[in-house]
Amino acid sequence: MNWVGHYNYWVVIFLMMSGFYVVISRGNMIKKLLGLNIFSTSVFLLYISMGKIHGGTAPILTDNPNQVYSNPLPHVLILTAIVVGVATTAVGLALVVRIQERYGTIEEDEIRAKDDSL
Amino acid sequence: MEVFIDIALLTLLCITAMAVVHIRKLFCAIMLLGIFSLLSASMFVNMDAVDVAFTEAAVGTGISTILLLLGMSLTNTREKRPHYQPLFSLVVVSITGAVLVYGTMDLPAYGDPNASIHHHVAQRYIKQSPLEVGPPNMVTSVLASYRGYDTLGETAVILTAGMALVALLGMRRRKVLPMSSSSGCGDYHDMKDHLVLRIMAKIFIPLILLFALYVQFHGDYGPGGGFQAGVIFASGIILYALIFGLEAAMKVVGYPVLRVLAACGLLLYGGVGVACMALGGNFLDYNALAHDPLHGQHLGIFLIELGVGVTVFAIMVIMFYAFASRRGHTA
Amino acid sequence: MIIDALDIVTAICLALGCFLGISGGVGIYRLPDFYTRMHATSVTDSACAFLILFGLMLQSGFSLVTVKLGFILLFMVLSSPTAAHALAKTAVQFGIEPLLGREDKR
Amino acid sequence: MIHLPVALVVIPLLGAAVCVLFRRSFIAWTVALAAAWSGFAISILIAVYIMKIGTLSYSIGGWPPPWGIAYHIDYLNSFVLLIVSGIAAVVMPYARTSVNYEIEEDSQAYFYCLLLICLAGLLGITVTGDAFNMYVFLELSSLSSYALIGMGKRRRALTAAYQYLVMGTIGATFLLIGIGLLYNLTGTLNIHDLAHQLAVNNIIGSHNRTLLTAFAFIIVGLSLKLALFPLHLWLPNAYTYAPSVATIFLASTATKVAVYMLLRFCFTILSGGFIFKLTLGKILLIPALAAILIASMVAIFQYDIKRMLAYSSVAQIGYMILGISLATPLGLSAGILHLFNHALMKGLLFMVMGAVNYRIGAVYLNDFRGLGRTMPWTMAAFVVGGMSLMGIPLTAGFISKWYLVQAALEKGWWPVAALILIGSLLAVIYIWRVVETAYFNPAQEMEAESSGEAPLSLLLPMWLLVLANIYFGIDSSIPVELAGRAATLLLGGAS
Repeated sequence: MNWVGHYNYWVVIFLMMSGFYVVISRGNMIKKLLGLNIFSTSVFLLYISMGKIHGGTAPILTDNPNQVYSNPLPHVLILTAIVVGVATTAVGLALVVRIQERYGTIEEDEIRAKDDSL
Repeated sequence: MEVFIDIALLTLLCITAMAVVHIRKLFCAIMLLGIFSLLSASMFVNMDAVDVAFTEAAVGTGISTILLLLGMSLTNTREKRPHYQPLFSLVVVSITGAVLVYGTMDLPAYGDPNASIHHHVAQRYIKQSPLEVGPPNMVTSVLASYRGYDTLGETAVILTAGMALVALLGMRRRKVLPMSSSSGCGDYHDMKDHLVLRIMAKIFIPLILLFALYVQFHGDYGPGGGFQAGVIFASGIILYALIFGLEAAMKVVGYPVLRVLAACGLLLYGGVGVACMALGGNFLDYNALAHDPLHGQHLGIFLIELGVGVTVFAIMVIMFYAFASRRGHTA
Repeated sequence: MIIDALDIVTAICLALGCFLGISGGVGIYRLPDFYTRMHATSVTDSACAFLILFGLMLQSGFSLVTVKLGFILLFMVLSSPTAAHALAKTAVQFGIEPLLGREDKR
Repeated sequence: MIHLPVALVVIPLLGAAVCVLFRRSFIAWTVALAAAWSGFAISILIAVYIMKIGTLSYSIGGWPPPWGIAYHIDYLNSFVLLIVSGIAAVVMPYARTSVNYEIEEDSQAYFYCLLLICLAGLLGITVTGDAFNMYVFLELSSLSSYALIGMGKRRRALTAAYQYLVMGTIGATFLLIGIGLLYNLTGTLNIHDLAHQLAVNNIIGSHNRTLLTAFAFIIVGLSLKLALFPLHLWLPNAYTYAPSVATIFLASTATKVAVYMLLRFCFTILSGGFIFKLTLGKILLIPALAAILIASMVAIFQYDIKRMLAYSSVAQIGYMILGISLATPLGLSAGILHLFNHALMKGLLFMVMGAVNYRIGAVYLNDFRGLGRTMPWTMAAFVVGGMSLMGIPLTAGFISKWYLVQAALEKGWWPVAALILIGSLLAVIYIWRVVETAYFNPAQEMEAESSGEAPLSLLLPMWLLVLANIYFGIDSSIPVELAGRAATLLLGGAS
């Protein structure tokens, strides 16, 4: 078991968890979206880490026939996932803006209080 | 050397993430998130994922940050309560993290060329794609041809987001609000007064649009493609809107035009797929588009990248308009 | 000989660029108010980017990469002072007062 | 004929683009109607074909499966396809009147556009044979459903949509992590190839830690999406405050498709549910039983009937997961059958809510007073739907409950069977409250114009589902046959 070889994964897991922590521990809705962003960006890092080969280059054809290329498939998957991420952020933000207009706040506990008081 | 850069970047990423967790000023947190994205883009370059880095830089650092700032300016700039249920969250997070670390125990080491991930499907993409599909950039071949259907889904996701924003926030052309011209509170309408900015924008915007076109049509040979090009083109328009005001930008590219463009991009993509079926191939089987399979692939990839670019451009600008025109709106 | 000379010049450029970059960072951290911080970063930032890019251009020789670096350089030289100018002007409009000669607030 | 599976997804997707292009409410509705009906026709054709031949594959882009994305349709998919497209086909005629009432004229075209995209996403998840493609289409359907829910009139719709967005995104990201780990182990994304590689490289047998983690993440992520008991928090609010049409459509399809994904990952990839039989079944059993009991009890105390039905949905999902966690042919087919029957009855019940909302403007318990007289057809439909929910013989709900009890008894778990019956009893209580109010309480002093039967455009689709509920309660051979075959296929391993 080569422990040193996994440091990259572990740091990425730490990043993921800090994003996840923001999502579940904060009441501010924009802050939660920031957390989601960190969470998903770190998952992207995990995927790309998997595709890396030591001594490889970017998967763009070169003249050298013996060139080692990194795995292009995770890159493609993550390109798609990035788009999904920004789309989710935008929709979430639209909801937050509407919530601010209708409730006058974006703190979850204040919103809950306003809902309960009705 | 690679490892050194790797560790340096990872350290910076950790510091930035912790700062985002702690800072309660949302403005700072959003800017730090932009830095986080930029750092992860550098990390992607270091891990040979140039296309991903390009997209992350354009989206995470560019569009996301702009949208978040706009959204924040419409709401609160400060988080009120720092902690919600810190202990419970910490426990959940630690368990999740521990499970993940446990899961990595049986993974091959980072960068191991013998890992099974590199030996099954990926080998065909690396060895055959220049012969079967054509573009030297393998990411483009996989994205547009082998997994072109995923990219269709991705384009639809973007369209969905745009339409969701329009449905939720509404899209109306408003007259200039009296407050926007008088108050000096960093409202972007004011930037018309900045002579230097205006001149610089006039120099830059054509260059940005030109660069977007380069990225669009050079995606076969280097990093880039429809998605990145769309985002860059949109950022040119957004810059215009920031400097010369929303009204002026809406006169240049109005919302109806964007709506039609967004729909047409997706229709173009789907249309290419349907055309392939009509010509006797499977859905998105570009080989059927021309007599020579390679030509067919080339044509197909060109067209669908164009479709992606157009839709992404239109939706990104629509998103910006949707938030920006919400300013001063009361429910 | 020429290559050696190029390497030396590159090294000097890069080192100087890095130094300027770091000093800008220290400046933004240590200086007291908005305008002095702006001053520290904007000036060093432009020079730092210029030096580093120039050093890299020397290394890349006469190729497409050099042209690309040249474009980046052009972009940086134009955009970075503009951004600094816009920031400063907005700050003035916003009514942020510079801390003039007040030693007590550090 | 060969291209039919692709048409299933592409027609609604391009239809959505056409909706955006024209932006007229009527055109958008026509497009949506045409897309939904053609989708239903195609699913019937596919089902007939599958019953004859067994499986149907289609490689997109002409690339053979492990390299490109391929559709792979067998009994299970075609069954779920029938559910999703069938419900869409029934909802679309209903939508016109209801949407006219609930959504502003300006946004109607976007509503239909998002509804079509949601449909395309759900169908896309169901037909595809590629794990990552499932994620993309899952996000497509989720993103559109966040917006659909957020379009509800009351302001709590916004917070409900936001809550769903956060929990849904966490779920999807967990799924993404799980798929990534699986991909790392095998180097492939195609579901059948994944199963093959895991078996060939002896990863399943060797107690691989990464595999376990991958499945832990996939199951938690999907449980968030399908609202399994402790992770169901988003569901009651989302279903309560969404526009009626969105509630009908999402309640009867979205969670079903998530259950389908769970089945695919747990049984097809882990050939025959290897790990599932050992441990996971028992792990899922507890939340399933808790869902049945606790959610049913919570439902009894709700005064907003839409919310009551939403909690009942959480309980019904418990039944499905219970059937799956038994992991026997009978239990599994009961769970799959319940997907179908639950879609029928919840679709019907939420349609009744939409109709009542159309006439009265709200669906609190008090609003139901005297409705038995003023809206006889609507309330009769509610009674049939309620009976189906309780599991009374001669309705569809009875069939799946019957199989479920049998499956539990077959395993000798009689306490579980008893709990299923108790759950049904609780359903009797909460449905009875509404029936009692509607038929035996005197009508409110109401202004004349707001009372009266719902318009025909709402009644017809509703009664179509009533007939379906009764028909499939009497002659259940078709769904039972399909569900049984799907169950044997899942337990017998891949291909």
